[in-house]
Amino acid sequence: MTTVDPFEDEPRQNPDDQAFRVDVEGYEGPLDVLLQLARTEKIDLTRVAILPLAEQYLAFIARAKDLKIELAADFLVMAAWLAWLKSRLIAPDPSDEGADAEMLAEDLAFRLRRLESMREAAQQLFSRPLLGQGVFARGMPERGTVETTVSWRASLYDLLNAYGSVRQQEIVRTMKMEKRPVFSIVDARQVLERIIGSSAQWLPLAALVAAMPPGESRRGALASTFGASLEMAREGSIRLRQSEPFAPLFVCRADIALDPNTPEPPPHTPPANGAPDAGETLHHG
Amino acid sequence: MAETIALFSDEPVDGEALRRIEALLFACERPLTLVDLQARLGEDEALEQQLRQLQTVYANRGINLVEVADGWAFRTAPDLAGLMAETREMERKLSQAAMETLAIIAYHQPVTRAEIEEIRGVAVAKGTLDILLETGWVRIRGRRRMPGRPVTFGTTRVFLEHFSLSAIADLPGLDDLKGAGLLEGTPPSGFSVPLPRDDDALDEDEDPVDDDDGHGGSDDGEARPAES
Amino acid sequence: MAETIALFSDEPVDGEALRRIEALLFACERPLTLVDLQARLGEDEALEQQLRQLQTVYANRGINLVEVADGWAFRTAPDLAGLMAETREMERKLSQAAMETLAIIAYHQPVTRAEIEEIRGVAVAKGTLDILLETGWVRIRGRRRMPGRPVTFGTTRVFLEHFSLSAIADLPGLDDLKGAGLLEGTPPSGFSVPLPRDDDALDEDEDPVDDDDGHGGSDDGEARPAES
Repeated sequence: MTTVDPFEDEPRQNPDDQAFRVDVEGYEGPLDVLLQLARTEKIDLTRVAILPLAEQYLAFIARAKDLKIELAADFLVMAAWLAWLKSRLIAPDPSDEGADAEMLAEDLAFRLRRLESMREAAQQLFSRPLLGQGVFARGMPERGTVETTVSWRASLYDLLNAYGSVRQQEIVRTMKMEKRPVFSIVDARQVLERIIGSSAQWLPLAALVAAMPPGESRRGALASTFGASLEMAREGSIRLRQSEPFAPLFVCRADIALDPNTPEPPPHTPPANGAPDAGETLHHG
Repeated sequence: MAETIALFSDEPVDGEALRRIEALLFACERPLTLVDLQARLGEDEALEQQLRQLQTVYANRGINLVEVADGWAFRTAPDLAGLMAETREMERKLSQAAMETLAIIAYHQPVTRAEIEEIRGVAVAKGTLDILLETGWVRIRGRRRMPGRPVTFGTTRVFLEHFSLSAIADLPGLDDLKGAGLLEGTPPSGFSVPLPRDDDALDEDEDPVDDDDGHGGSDDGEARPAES
Repeated sequence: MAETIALFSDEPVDGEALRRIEALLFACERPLTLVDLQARLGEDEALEQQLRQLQTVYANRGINLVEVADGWAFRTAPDLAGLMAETREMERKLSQAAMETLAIIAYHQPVTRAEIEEIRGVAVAKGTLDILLETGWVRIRGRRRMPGRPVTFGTTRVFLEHFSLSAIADLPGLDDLKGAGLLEGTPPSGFSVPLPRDDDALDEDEDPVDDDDGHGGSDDGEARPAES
């Protein structure tokens, strides 16, 4: 009986029989019809009074048939079932369990009572003081001010990570300084010009390198000093002398180098301790 | 008629506490539960007693303190409803079928559509349940653990609030129906008496509505927090 | 304190009228003028007196009946406004700058703003220190005994609690930081991670924050010492 619901769907068209259609449209299924019949016929559902009710229902269906009204299947199923129930109630078949029919009748009565109780419950529910109908809530609810308290979130890892990143900068900064050996040829030339210009003798290049400002890479200073001296020699402002390969280089102002009175640079004596001299380092550089 | 302002009996009264409760409940249009109140007022064992005292103070007034939807709220006295014509909301006109279905859901919850249909003896139009879900009075609770895994319906706090019910156990006539065995299954089966419950705990034979079954928005309207 | 429930004086009281006024004012979503009230209650010369009586009833209550610009309305008693205030917790994350500053304070305390800036290599915004003081993790310890007398910062017990440190000395040292990959490369000579201490004893070169300097121990950016 759960499959069709003609009265909740589109109203059925029965143009021939206006009166009955109006009559029938109030019903929602066979249980509804039975309940309405019980009410109008004042049949007490608390007792097993299914027999008269079944008769009323069958009469109702018969009338609908007379009026050639197409009834939904579940109305007819109920009619057939009630007809069977009626016959069993009137003349119990001793072969089958007569009690069965009474139980089924009680079952039907229960269903009707239950449906009726829910109808009454619905009525009671909707006759309560409904909010917005019978009772009213505050019309102007007052919203409190919203205070936002901030809770700060930070984990120990965040903290250490932050500290690490701060101190890391220090480490990186220091390493960059080590990588900054820039002592340019221009710088070296300025120093060379000053020293050589004021000197009236041959000077070992190593000594000149040593005279370069401290704090720079020695190797870089050597390269720059050598480069600057080659440049100056090419311009003719100084002379360079090396007695043999890998011997120390000597530098002298051009005019003084040409002066026969100028003492010659000392002869080369290979260092016994193997310490690198200027020339050797140059080849490596 | 000074008696409209009810006085306390001899029991001790913490006037300041009553003021605070009064202010909180008055400010909110929705019921506040004990938990809501305690969240604002701090734990106080006397809270429930104080609520009763306040209820007494307002007993004969134009505004009453009522227990509704598992909480407390101020509402106008029902006898003054006629005065409120202008404030009255547009009434939702529910069909007889929808009202009946609502009653069945309220008294028989958790209940499946098939069970509703069995009680009504007629199919429940899809639209009827949709309308009830839309009112916010009915929610989908879960699924019955049985073939087809049909969804189960139940009522919401909004339902309790709308019908001025303090709890689902306050449904009118509930005890009588229970006594008459009308909340049971069909009698020959002889099951024990189930009582309607609208709490969120699922029945033994109920499953939660899965996410994957596409019935999203299952619990709409359900259990909105008491404070807005 | 039963007097919070005010009673009427000897003047005659029409309790029923008060009930009706009360209910109307409660349920209406806007204040009601005398004209509004009369439109709903019918003409009554006593209306204004009744409103005053009702006002007396509610005078010491959690809600008061007040006359506002456009009529009469119930309002929460002003002294209970705090009760309505809803506190919402908002979680916020510290900015990278604030985290770094906090870390420097934790490790190098007691430390002045200038010293923080020297370690970070960038200026520390005043707002950053304000936020750190607001978190409750950082406090002003004292003043460095040097020109300008800059305030010194340190961490608090709350700091230890938040970061689950049993003592400030539990902060990991250089080797631990390197081991955790938080410091990379070869630190230059002289690079060290201090072993922090946060006790209240002032350092030799620290003075207490004076009362007489009128700055209430704020970090007011005052006396930023010459940078090293």
